[in-house]
Formats: sequence, structure tokens, C-alpha cells
Amino acid sequence: MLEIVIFILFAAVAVIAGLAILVSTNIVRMAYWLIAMLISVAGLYFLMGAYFLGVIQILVYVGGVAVLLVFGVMLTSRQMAPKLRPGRVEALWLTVVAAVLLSGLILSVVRVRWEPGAVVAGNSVAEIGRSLLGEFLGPFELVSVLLLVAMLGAAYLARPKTPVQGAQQRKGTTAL
Amino acid sequence: MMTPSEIVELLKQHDAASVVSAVADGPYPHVVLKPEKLVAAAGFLKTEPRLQFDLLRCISAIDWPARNIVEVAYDLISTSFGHAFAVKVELDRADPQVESVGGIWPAAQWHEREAFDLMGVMFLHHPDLRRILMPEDWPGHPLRKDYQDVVEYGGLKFNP
Amino acid sequence: MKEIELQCQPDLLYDGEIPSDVRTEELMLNMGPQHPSTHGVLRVVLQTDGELVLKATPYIGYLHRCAEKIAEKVTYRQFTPYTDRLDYLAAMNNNLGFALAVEKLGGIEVPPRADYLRVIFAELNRIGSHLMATGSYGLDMGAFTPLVYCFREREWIMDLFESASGARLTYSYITIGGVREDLPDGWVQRCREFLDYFEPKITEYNNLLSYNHIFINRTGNVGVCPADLAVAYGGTGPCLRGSGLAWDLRKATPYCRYNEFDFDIPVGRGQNGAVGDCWDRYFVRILEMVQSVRIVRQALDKLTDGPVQTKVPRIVKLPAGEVYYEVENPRGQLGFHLVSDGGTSAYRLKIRGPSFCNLSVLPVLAPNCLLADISALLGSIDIVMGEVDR
Amino acid sequence: MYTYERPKVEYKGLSLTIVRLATKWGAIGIPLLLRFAWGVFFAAVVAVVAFVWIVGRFINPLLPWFIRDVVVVVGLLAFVCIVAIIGIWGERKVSGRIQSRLGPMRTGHWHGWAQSLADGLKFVQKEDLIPRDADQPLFRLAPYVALVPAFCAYLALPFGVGWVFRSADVSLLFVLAMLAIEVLGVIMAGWASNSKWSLYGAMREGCQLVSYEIPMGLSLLAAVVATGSVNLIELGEVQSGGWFSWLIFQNPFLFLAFFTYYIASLASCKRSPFDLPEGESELVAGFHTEYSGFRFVMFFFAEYVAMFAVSALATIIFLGGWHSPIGGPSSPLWFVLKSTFLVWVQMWVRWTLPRIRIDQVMHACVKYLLPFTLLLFLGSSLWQLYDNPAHPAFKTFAHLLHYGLGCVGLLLLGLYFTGMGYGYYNRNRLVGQMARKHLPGA
Repeated sequence: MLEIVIFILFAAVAVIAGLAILVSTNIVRMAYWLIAMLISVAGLYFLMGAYFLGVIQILVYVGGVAVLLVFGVMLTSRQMAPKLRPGRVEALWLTVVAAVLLSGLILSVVRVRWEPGAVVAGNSVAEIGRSLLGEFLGPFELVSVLLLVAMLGAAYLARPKTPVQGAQQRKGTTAL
Repeated sequence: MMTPSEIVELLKQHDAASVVSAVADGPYPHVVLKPEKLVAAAGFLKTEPRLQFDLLRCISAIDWPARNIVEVAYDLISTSFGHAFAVKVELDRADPQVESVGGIWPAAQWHEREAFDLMGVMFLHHPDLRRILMPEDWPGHPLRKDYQDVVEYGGLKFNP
Repeated sequence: MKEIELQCQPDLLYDGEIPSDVRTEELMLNMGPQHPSTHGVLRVVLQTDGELVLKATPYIGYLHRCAEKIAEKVTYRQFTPYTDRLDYLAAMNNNLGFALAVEKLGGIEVPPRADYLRVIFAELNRIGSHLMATGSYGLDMGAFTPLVYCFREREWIMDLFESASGARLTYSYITIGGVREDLPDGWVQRCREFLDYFEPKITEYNNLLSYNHIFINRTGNVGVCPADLAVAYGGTGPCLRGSGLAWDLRKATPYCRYNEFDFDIPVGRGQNGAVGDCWDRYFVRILEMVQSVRIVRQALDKLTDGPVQTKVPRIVKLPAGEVYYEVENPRGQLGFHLVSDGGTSAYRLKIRGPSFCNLSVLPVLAPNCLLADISALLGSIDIVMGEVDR
Repeated sequence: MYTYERPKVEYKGLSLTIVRLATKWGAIGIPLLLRFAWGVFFAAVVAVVAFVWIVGRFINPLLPWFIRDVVVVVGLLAFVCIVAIIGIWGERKVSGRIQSRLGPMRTGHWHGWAQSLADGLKFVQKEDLIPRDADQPLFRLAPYVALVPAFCAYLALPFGVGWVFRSADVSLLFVLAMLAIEVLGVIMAGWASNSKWSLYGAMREGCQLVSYEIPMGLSLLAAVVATGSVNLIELGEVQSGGWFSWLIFQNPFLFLAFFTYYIASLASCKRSPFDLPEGESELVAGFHTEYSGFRFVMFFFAEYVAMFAVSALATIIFLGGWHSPIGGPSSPLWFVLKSTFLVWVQMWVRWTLPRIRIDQVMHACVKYLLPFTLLLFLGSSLWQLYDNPAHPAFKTFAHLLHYGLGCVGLLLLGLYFTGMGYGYYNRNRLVGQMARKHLPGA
């Protein structure tokens, strides 16, 4: 009984926060709604007994990714907010894309046969560790390579390309 | 180390026409220069190897309504020799104008702003001649002898 | 003219290249007039790019109390208390400067005991002022404890001053013609006790703050002010000596029998970076305290019996004429340009505040510093707004 | 005459309600409370201790989980408040003694013990100011976002075996995750204040926390590798039996990992020398510049609660947790003592060192701390690989080193206590002439 109440609580928060991301026009508020959603989803994980997943969700997404996101967004001008309303053409395109994605999601949910899985009791961390370094070693390494590539790409993009004007000026030679 | 009379001699050798009068003894040895010759003389005072007045200590503006002039005094000292000297110019009280020496001694910039602020001396070719101590929109120049006390400023009324 | 390369933050200066498609907006930051590290009501408008300061424009005048105008209204003796309020951390030195200017113009001779007393009090106040500068510089750098230690020692100096002059901050002790009163009983002994106690404390400050690794990293190579830049902008006192130029009015044009004393002029030597960085300016103050202790010891030894004042009328009348007199204040050269028309009050008194000139170099030094370096710079210049705005 | 007309403002809000109630009742209650301050304090302490002890010992097996949970959470809340209150008072006393002052001496008569309580009461009475141009909802929310996760960390923090709200397999990660959320509150406060100083504080906080989380986690992982568990209770339990079995002396990598963790934890708590987000000489007050009254207190609370939390984590993982250093019976008291010691060291550091500049903070992390902790992690893993019966020579070497490290630790502690004794013995000489006259017992 209690579990259902808590589930509804978390789920409601997640859904409301998700909708709020869409409705909100203030970009920083959006980021904070996203964080609220991530935390409530983590709560759902906890409810399901997937402690490790829940904790990692908070640690990585909330503590890391979301902080960076807020950090980046925070530095934008406060007058950005009205510009975030999409134009008509954009809205049309976005609707189409969203519809395709949603139908794909619904299809996959409907077509998969959901069976009550075996609940992993005991030390879930050890289990996850074993399967990551055993059964799923290949994909795991692939993901890490992907991350490495992404990091290198980011470094490449942030690499200085052209000399900036006024760099010499900035260095500040002062004639007396 | 040079005595004031030697400095006056050097200045006269450099450009005798620029010197209006000179006081080489007493507590305040100085020369009075023609305003239009000030910058040239200042450059000489700074660069002449025997003088090297590299430290501009102070610029004071003095209002003399009786003589109808505003004096601007430049107090100099040399960190190489330790001798001190002063240069003065006398400006028309109604429209005091003199060339800025900020190009020779950057220290002059703030002193000149202060002299402009409090005494109303215009320094030509000063890079940034704004009021420095008083607010931007303050009426008048407070250290003039005929300055009238401000009665109201920015909605505030002052008691006499 | 020589070109001076400013070298703030060499590792942060972007040498040449940043991506052309990355555009950042510059932020105008209003530092002060109410800010913990502007040492008073200084307002600096900073143009920043992230943490990097591109331009700093000081705005002063928030503490303008019309001292020069007041000087034209009051008699010479009445103006002495106003000099206390110029550089309120070194009131003795201000009294001294004004008294000397008036005495020079009026041709007033001072008895020897008064001269030695003036030296003692001026140097003690220099120690007090430098203690304040050292402590608050630690505070600017985020170390709170040195401030309290410095105040602990300054308290003793204040007690000494209080017993001699009756005041703890605005003394008006050094007046025209000598000093106001003779010393109370046992003062010399207590002063010696203080010197014996104080001298080893300087080593403690060095161990706690000066040689602290973080402190050196924060201040070394920051705000480098070469000697010719300092001279050009009228920098004097520790700001000039920190740049490596041994220029001290007490040696160059001795007043008050300073030529009888044996002391050195400490200069910045660039031990932790370039010559003339914040650390050098800071450390010169520490070294000057040592020299001041030396001077006070010698002056205490030479202190002779005799009068402490010459007979000067209550309302001083000076002959018509003018004089420009400078003394070495803790912050630099304090100058009084005194013009008299023969009356009982000054016809015009222009005060050259050392902080005023030292501060004018800030817009040159600030570009390419970090935001945190601005407080390092301001603290190392050690301004007192009472003197900047007058 | 110029007259200033004060704009008419309707004051409202929870704080004001509290103030109204407090002023109504406080007129009677506070004098009473102050008169019996001693008694009230001891009664509170005794009550809390007895309460927690009874709950831990007897109620636990008897009552349903739900009631037990409520009781324990209330107990934890009380503990956290006491930690914060004593922490704030302690900080002032410690700073006072370090600076040859006395710190608060009046309030509550005995060494100013009630100073934080009085301050808290004052803060509650302050007007709850919100800048007109601030982002109101976020501005109001931010202090809670800072304080609540810091408290949540205690839910998984064991004070001993059985002395924990929830013993999860992933409790270490849970505590870290909760400490990581705290930064969101700070950033939120900085942005919502709509002040440039606050924004700078928030930016610095964001940079610093995200960077230092990595060396902090890596140092802890080095210990996790050595024990093979992320459960804090298991991590604590492997260290029973005297201080030689503490993880810090297990191998040289863990010995160093303790210090890297401690440095990183200073950064993550915004403690000096990493107190840039609120560095008052640069950023006025940083992210909480615009905060006043009770909301400010919540930030203050969050800081001290987090301080104790990171110290507690260091205690459990490196310093033997609730186990006695001399092999006696283990008890939560040991845990609290050791954590308090680490908190004290944080204060000591704060009142000694200047503040680092932001670029130096980032350099220290990315260029030194991060590679170093990676090496420690690697070294600890390799050590674990070879420290088994298959490599008898290494095992002997490891044992020798293990005891050697223990001796080093003992030496450090001995040096510390010697220094303390020296300082106490020479206290008159060290505090200086002026302060000496005013010290108690002078």
C-alpha cells in the first residue's frame, strides 16, 4: 500500500516536472525542473530496489551533468527567455519528430512481453560489477571508447582555431 | 644635486623666453613659466640629464581674484638626485586653460582632474578630464574664492 | 618613452588564439563603494570577462570632506585636528607634515627633545599603520588570523599613544612648535618593553603569512609595477620601494633630525616573482617595521631633557608666501602646499595624499588580473580613503 | 528638509509568523529558558542521548519499522541540529583561541555556549528580505535544496553497527550522491539572487564542486578496492581491532588517499582555503550575499552539517569508524569523537591559511590531485592483487610496510599532541602580553 502511494508520488512528480520543462520559458527553471524529474526517477529506481542505479542516477546526472547544464545555462543572458518560443515552422517540424519518436516508444512498450523479472537480492553492486566485467564486457568497453571519442571531440572543438583579434592588445603594452 | 639657482639658470639657457619670473631662494624656489611653453619646459625638466625631475609630486591650483589669475603650481622632485623644484603658470581667471602635462608625467592626470574639479582649470589634451572628487553634475568649482555655497543638490536642501 | 610589458597572470593570458565562433559577453561589475576589500568607500568599476578583469576604473570622492576648503576658514592650529582625519591610520605623521609645513613658512625652530619625540611618535605610528596594512592584507587574501595578531600589537601602540596624547586614533599630538605635552612617567620604559616584545613578533608574521605558500602564490607575480611605472604615476612609499627603488624622503631630504639615525631603506627584490609585485610591496612594509623599531630605539637613547615646545602664539600668523613641504608617511609622501597671505588662516592649502597618487596606477595594473587579484592589488597599494578623498 | 518616505510594505511569510508567535511566547519563555539554561541544556542532552540509546536498543526489535523510522529520523534531525549549533559555537571558540582571543564568553555564562542559540533566535526575528528582481520561487527554494540533501546524507551514515537509519549496499555512493546535490542549492541561490557577486559565487561553486568530486570519489574508491565493498557498515567493520587495522595504515596508497580525500572534502564543503564561493574579501559574501534571516541560517547549517558528514565519511572509511583505536569495545562515541577531531582540523586549517585563487583551485585539481588520485587508485588495486598468499614475499613486505605506516601515524599523532602540550605549557608566552592579562586564570 505504502509503496503504491510512494510510487504515485514519484511518478506524479516526474510527469509534472517533465511537462513543466516543456511549458516553462525560463531556461534556468527548465534546468531545475529537469533535475526534479531526474531525482524523482531516481526515487522510482530506489522503490524498485535498484539502489545502485538510483544512486548513480543522482551522482552522475544530478551531481554532474545537471550541474554543468545549470552552470552553462546560468551564464546566458536573462533576456534569453522570450526567444525560446519556437516559430511556426519549427513547431511543425518538432511535432512531426516528436510524434515519430512517441509512436516508436509506444510500439516498443506494447510489443515487448513484460515478465516479472527475478529480483536480485543481496549485494546488487557486486552483481552489476560481475556482469559488467563478465557478460557485458564488450559493450562496456565500447561505451568507454565512445566516451573517450566524445571527450576527444569536445577537446578538438574547443581547440583554439584562429588568432583572436586584440589578443596582443589584451596583453597590455602601455606606452608611457 | 643642484641648487635652485642652478636649475633656474639651466631653464633660462634652455629657453629664456619661457621664463616669466624666477624665485631661487626662500622656502619655495620656483619659476613662473609662460603657459604655452609649459609642456616644452616640462619635457626639458624631465629629460635633461642634470635635472631628471621624474617624480611629479603635486599640482596645486591657487585662485587669486585680486590679481585676476589662477596659478597652477607643479611640484617636482628628482629621485635620482634628490633636488626639488617647482614650476608655476599663471592663467587667466575667467578662462584658465593650459596644456596637460599628463603625457610627460602620467601622475599629472589625476591631479589635473582634481584641479579641474575644484578650481575649474581646463587642461587641454587631457585624456579623461572629468570631475574626480565632486559628483559629475555638481555646480561650480568649490575652491574658487568666489564660490557660492550650493543650496540644493539632487533634491537635498542644505541649511546655510 | 619605454614600453612596459605588464605581466599579470602569464599562464592565464590567452596567447593568441581562442575560437572565433565562441563569443562571450563582458560583465560590468561594480566593486564598492561598499565592498569588504576596497578599504573604505572606493568604487571600482570592473569590466570582466569571466574571472578575468579587462579594465578597472576607480571612482573616488565618496569620503570628500572638503579638508582643503576648511583649511581656508580655520586658523592653523585649528586645522591640526583635521589633518588627523586625512590618513586616520597614521595621524601622527599627518600632524607632523602639517606642523613642519607651517614651521617652515613661519621660520619656527623646534627644540631637540620635541624633534626626537616627533620621530618616536611618527615611527611608532608607522609601525601601527603597517601592522594594519599587513593584517588587512592577510584578510584580503582570506587569512583572518594575521589581522588579529597585528591588532594585538597595534593595541599596545595605541595604549602608548593614549597615555601620551589622550587619544587612540586622532591624536593632534604633534602641533606647531613642538609636541603638545611631555611624556608621562615611565613612558620610555614601556616603549622599550614594547619594542623588545614586538621585534620577534615580526618573524611570527613572516612564518604565518609572508612565507606561506598559498600567500606567495596569490601575491607573487601579481600586479607587477616596475619602478619607472611607479615613479611615472607618482607612486611613493612602499609602493615605490616595493618596485625596487630606494627612495625615502627621510634619507633624501631629512627632516626632524632623521639624518642622525642609522637605518636602511628596504626595497623589493623580487624574491617571489618579478620585482614590484604585490608580495614585494607587502614585504617592504614588514621590513620597514624592523627599521622603524631601530629608529625608535636610537631616538629613545638620544632623548634629552628640555622643553618640548617653542613659544608660539595661540593664533599663529604666517608671513605672506608659500611653501611645499613633504614628509614620508607610511603610505608615501604626504605633501602640504601651503599658501599664506599674511593672515591667520591659510590662503590655500593643497594636500597631496600619497594614497591618491598610489591609487592612480590601479587602472594600469588591473587589466588581465583575476577578480581575486584586484583585492590583492588594492591591499598591496594600501589606500586610506580619508586621504584619497580628503 | 529632505524627508524620506518609507514605502509601505506588507510583511508576510512563515518567518514572520514564527516571529509573532515567538515574541508572544518568548516574552515569558525566553527569560525562563535563560534562567534555567544550564538545566535545560543538560536535560536536552540527556534526553537526546537516552532517547537515541533506548530507540537503538529496545524499540528497534519491538515496534514496526515505520515508527522506528520516524523516531530515528527525529533523532537524526536533533543530532544534525546539535552538530550545527555546536559546530558554529566551536568554530568561534576555536578561531578565538587560535587568534589569542576568547571568542564568545557571555551568552549562557559558561564560555558562551548559548551563543549560536541566541544568534539563531536573532536570525529568526530578522525580516525575510527577498530582492525585488530576484527569481522569487528559486530564491525561496535554494536554502532548502542546500540543507535537505546534507541532512539526507545522514540517513545512510552509520554511527555504528545497528546505529543507522538504513543500511543499504550502496550507502557510500548514497552519501556521496547526497553531498553532490547540495551544490545545486548553492548554484540556485547564486542565480536567483540576481546579483553579480552571487552569480560569481555560484559559478565558482559549480566549477569547484564538479571538479573536486572526482578526486574525492577516486580516493574513496581506492579504499573500496581494498575492502571490496561500498557498504559503509562493512567498510567500518573490517577495521576492528585497534588502530593498526585502520584502512589508512593498510597500504601506502590508502595512507595518501586519506589526505587527498581530506583536501578534496575541504573543497567540497567550501571550507578554507577553498572558500571561494563565499570568499568575503572578493565576492562580498558570494552566493548568500542577498540572503538574510532564517534562509541565511539554513546555508550556514548546511555548511556545518556537510562538514561533519565528510568528516564522518573519512572516519568510517579511513580511521576505523566506530572502533576504538586501542582495541576496546567499539561504540558510536568513538565515531563522533574522531569525526569531531576531523571537523576541528578543518577549522584549524581555515583559521591558518589564506584563500587560493580560482585558477589555482582548478590547477590543483586537474593537474595534480586528479592524476595523483588516479595513481593511488591504480596502486591500491595492484596492491590488492599481490597482497595474497600466492605472493609470500610481497605479503611479508606488505606487512612490514603496514606496521611501518602505523608507526608513522602514531608519530604524527604524537607530534600533534606534543605540539598541543607545548602550546599549553607555553601558553603565556605564545598568546602575548596583551592577551595574557585577559585570559581566564591569569
